[in-house]
Amino acid sequence: MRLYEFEGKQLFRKSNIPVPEGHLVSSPAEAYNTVASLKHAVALKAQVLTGGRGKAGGVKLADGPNEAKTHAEQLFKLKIKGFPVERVLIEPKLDIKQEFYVGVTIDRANYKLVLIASGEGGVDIEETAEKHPEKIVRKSFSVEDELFTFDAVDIAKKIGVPGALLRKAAGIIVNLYKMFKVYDAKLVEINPLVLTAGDELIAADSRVSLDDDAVFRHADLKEMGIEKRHEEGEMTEREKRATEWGIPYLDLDGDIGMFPGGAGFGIMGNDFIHYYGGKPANFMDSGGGPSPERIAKMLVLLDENPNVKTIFGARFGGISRCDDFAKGVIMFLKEHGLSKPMVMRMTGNMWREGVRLFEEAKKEDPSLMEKVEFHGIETPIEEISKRAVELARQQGVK
Amino acid sequence: MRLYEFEGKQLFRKSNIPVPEGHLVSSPAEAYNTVASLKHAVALKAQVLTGGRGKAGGVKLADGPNEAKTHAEQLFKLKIKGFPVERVLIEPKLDIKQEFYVGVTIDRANYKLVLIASGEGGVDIEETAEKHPEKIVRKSFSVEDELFTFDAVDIAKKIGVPGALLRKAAGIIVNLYKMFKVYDAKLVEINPLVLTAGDELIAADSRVSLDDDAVFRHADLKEMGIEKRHEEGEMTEREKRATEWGIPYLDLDGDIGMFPGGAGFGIMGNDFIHYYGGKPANFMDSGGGPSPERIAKMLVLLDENPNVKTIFGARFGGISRCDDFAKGVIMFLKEHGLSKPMVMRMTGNMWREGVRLFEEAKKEDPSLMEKVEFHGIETPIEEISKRAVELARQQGVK
Amino acid sequence: MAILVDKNSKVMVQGITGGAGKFHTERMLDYGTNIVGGVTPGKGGQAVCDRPVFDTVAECIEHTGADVSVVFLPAAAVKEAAIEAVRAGIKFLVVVPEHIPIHDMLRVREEAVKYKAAVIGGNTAGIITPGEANLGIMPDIAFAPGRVGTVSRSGSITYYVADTLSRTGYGESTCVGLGGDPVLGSTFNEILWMFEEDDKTKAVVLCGEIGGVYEEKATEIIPKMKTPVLAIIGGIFAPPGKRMGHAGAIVEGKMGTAKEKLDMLADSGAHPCKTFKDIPEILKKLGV
Amino acid sequence: MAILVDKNSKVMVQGITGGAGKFHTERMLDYGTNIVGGVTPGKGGQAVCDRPVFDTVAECIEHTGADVSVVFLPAAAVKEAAIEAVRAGIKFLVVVPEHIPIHDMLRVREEAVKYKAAVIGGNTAGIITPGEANLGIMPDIAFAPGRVGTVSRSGSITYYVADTLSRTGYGESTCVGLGGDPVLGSTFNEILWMFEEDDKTKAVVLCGEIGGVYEEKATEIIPKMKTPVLAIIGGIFAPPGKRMGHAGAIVEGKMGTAKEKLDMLADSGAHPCKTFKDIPEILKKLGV
Repeated sequence: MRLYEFEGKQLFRKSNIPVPEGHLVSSPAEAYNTVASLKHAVALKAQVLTGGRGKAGGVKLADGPNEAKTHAEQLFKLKIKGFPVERVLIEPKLDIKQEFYVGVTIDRANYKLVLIASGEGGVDIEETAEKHPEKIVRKSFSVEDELFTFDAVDIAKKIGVPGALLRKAAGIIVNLYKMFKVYDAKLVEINPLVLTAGDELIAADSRVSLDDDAVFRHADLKEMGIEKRHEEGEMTEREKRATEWGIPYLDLDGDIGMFPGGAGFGIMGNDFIHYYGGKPANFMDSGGGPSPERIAKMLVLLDENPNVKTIFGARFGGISRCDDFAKGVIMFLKEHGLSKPMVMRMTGNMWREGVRLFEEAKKEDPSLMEKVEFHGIETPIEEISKRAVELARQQGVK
Repeated sequence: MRLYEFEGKQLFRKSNIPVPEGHLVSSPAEAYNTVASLKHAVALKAQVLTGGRGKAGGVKLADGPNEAKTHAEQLFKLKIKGFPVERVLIEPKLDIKQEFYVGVTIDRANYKLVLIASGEGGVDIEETAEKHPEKIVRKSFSVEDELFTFDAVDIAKKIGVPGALLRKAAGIIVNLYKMFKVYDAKLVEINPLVLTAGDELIAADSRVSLDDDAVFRHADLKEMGIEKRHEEGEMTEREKRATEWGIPYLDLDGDIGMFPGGAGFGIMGNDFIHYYGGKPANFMDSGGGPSPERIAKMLVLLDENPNVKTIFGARFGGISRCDDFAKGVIMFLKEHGLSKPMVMRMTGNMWREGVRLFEEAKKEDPSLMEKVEFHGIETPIEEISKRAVELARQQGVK
Repeated sequence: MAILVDKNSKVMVQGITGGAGKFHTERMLDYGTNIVGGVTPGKGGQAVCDRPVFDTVAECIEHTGADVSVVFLPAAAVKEAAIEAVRAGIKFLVVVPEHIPIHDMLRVREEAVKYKAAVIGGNTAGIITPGEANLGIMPDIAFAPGRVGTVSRSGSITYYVADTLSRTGYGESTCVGLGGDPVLGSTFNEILWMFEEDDKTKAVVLCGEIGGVYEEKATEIIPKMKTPVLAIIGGIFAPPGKRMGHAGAIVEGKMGTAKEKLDMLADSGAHPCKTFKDIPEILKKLGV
Repeated sequence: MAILVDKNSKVMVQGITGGAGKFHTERMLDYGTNIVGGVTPGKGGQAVCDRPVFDTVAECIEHTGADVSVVFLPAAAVKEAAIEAVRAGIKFLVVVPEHIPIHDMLRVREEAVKYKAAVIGGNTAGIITPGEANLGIMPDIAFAPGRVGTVSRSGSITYYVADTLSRTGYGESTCVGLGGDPVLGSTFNEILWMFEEDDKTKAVVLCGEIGGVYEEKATEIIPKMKTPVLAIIGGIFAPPGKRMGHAGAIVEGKMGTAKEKLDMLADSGAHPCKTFKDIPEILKKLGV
């Protein structure tokens, strides 16, 4: 889960990494008042959960409160990669002599932590890495390894930190590495780490991503207002609703409602639809072992989506049981009703019980399943995919 | 540095090791009021920095405030191995079903941490260890090793913790081990770890000794009122004075004032005096590289000690320089004067400069050195020791 | 022969007294899996499905000879459980729970390597050697004994592949779920090599997915294999995932898109498949 | 030959720009010690006594070929400095500062063992191979080249023994101060064995002291030595030290009193000495 710049800087401060004194404001008026109370030039920085802020005009400099207010008005109207700006961080304008880059992340292929540093910080660091790999210093660690000051001194020296500041820079690098471990991070970046005209080293920006699965063991995050959240991305209304219901869901621009079991086939099913000439209207994942209620809600999302012409259902019961799946589908059909055709396949754990439930429901109300084409293990999933594309076409023709 | 029971229990509480709710009192009246406000039987426990408290009558049980007051009056009059009782810890009386022992210490010979546990806690644990070593569970760790819960479960099981309490006991063991590492301890003991009639596990007593050389990195100790202190031992007035001056000093019952350089010869010099039939009046150590002021103070301690008949001085300049030593002796002779004979030997780093200083001082005031027999490297230290014994005898005869 | 588990494997269940532990122990036993006991600290002496419960893995091994373990525990408890297992001598561990903290899995991997144990998961459907042993949560309906090995990052894909291989008569030697978490106990590489060395396995199906780096890593080992490898990758039409910061881009470079994964695998000698029905067609051509 | 250091040792000083570092660098150079450089992070490029200063040990080694290091730093900085040194390839390290936290020294010892480096100290007066190299703070006046090795826990005892050996014409091959701290980088054992393997050393004087366990440990190795060992122990008439809790008593048993140490050493084959003048007398009897 990605943190806002100001949140990342809270963690920096707690980890003894120097950051500028910041003020978070939510309106142009607040920006005016804040800058009026300060005696120095400031930077106004839009707080959004995405990169590319600078290029999108999300950072402005101001000499006084009036200018700050004008800039803030613009910033609060801005959308950066679709993200609205709701808060602006005001910090003293820095007199920059040099910019460094320091980051720590996980090298999954090799099961290591990697520290990366460069004497050429800033937004072009990836280009530097590609064109001048010699300007990037990398060091790998096992997850239990300590980073010692002497190694950090070596790294600081290699990226060109001046002698008198070597110890200070090494301290920042060590503290960043410790912070990465202490907070179960996936990524921590100081970019840029600024050397000011006054020979101070200061973290001018933060980029921090934590492991959502480890937030439970960091009670102090909650105290700082940092709670478990999804990765970046602006959500549609439907996505927000799905999130509230705890269903991983993403709108796409096609017309086939995807109702899969399992994240793996959730992704591959989309490919299948494409292969047979169709376009999915969404991604969806039921999560492991969904309850009948959740299954029903998944169908509500699709049925109420006007873009969806037909629904493609696929359930291979693993940890998720076919009986629970059948219960959920029946619950949906009874309480909500299906307004478009659905083709589905169900097999796997407890499939016999699932089939029995469908048969009983049909006996009770013969019209209940009339829009559902039901298949079992005997029909390959490719056939079901093809049929969904066909059904969508037929709907389009109508 | 040893902690009081109540201090150790503060650390236990911080480390999530359950301890009884305690109240520290400094007078019988306070004891009365405290117990009056409690609705249960209590234990009153003298707080002293030594073992053998139980056998010395330092722990009393009371059912109500009057009894508590009577006991407290006795406790505050008590001296345990010479230690006066200044504070008493009042805790609920425990209904004990079983007593365990859990401790962690350092195995210096093998450079390991050792966890020790037993199903037979209490004051006789050492006897158990000797007579029934099979009743003692030991496990060694490298200083960087983690103690995992599964290992702690195994240990808890081996010492006979009942199944339903295995996880809880394992948690306590893991937390004790963590506390040992977090606070740079030399020793942590829960003895006894009590299993109550109500099936609670609780640390009924604490014994904690921290590494004085590592206290600087545990700011929270100071917040808890735990400051760097010397090991156990009641001090004489002279020892207190020495401690204030920062000089390691111990009174002995002989008559030769020992004024050595270096802790090693500080100890061995005492043996030498014994070999030649004398008895030292003290141990002393100058510490590494003492200033002339400290050297002068060391002599003041000896000269003002009425038991001292003669002073035995030995300086082999290593990190301590002979010129500083000479300056200190001359400072003492000028400002304080020597009231008894002294035999001394000086050699080592900067000895020439030291000798020059003595000669200059003598030139200035020929009487300054008249009570001092001065030797250099040419006289073996055995001769000096012998001479000191002789001088003391002569003084005794007078 | 089969890889990792067969009918002679002595299987223990860590977390056997929990809800999921009990439910799946019963299922696994129904399949014929040789479950010999389980572990729940504090519940030693009890029994689940007539199998004895112990307080520690070491005790369970001592009394039952267990050599394989399946973990059904909350994510937060997995790190210690896995370290306990490999330190006690378990040589193969199946980690079913999902949402295990990444730093924990890095540590588990380190311990497993140190103790020469194989770990699959977290978030794996498990492993099945059809007709012999089923460890985890895989639905047995899809599987039939046979001569193709499968290794996959996704449970549901595993089932579809099995379904396809069963229906077309190939069946499976062993089917391994690597798991869906971002950092896994094993990668394709280790499993591919086990299949390479397994007599019964005549071809391997590698099922990958957009994101991560394990498919790319597999291209280091495929050229060294004599056993043919078929590859199917999910997410060809999915929008590309976001890189994690500059550091992520620098460390993982261009890795991660499904298309590139499939191309790289094909370049390394694997046979690319679009949908499941390509699999039997390619196997037929290869004369498997 | 000599043990650990001789005139060919290339010595660096960690903390060379500090007060004690500078003072003793000058002294060591005066003695003829081959000091090639020093380290103080942030002061690379400066010079002390005409010797270059570097930011890291690795740089110092790269430019000077240093193989031995002497540490003059505050106690709190020793752990990292020592780990830096042994990881960078220093094979012998002299730790002069005292009051090093015990847990730090346990860690330093572990790293030293891992990297096959020898460490003496903390709180050591250092090491001297008379006429060749003097590392630390020992006063050169006491020492003369010769054929007896000395190993001691106390600086001052070292000097008296040296003084005695010089005056009686034996002199010393190498004199090693183990240090006075409770946990030390090396014990008597390692040093005794080096002396055993050194041609120049005809006898060894072991100087011990009340407290601790290193003298007792030495009785494991003395019976295996051909080189005669003389032992002198301080604190025979000192009151016994206090045990640290029950755990201390259980771990260290009856170890620690000076009398028992001397008796155990004698039982293991060492020649016990009361005062320094016993040393030359025993050496004479042994025909050294």
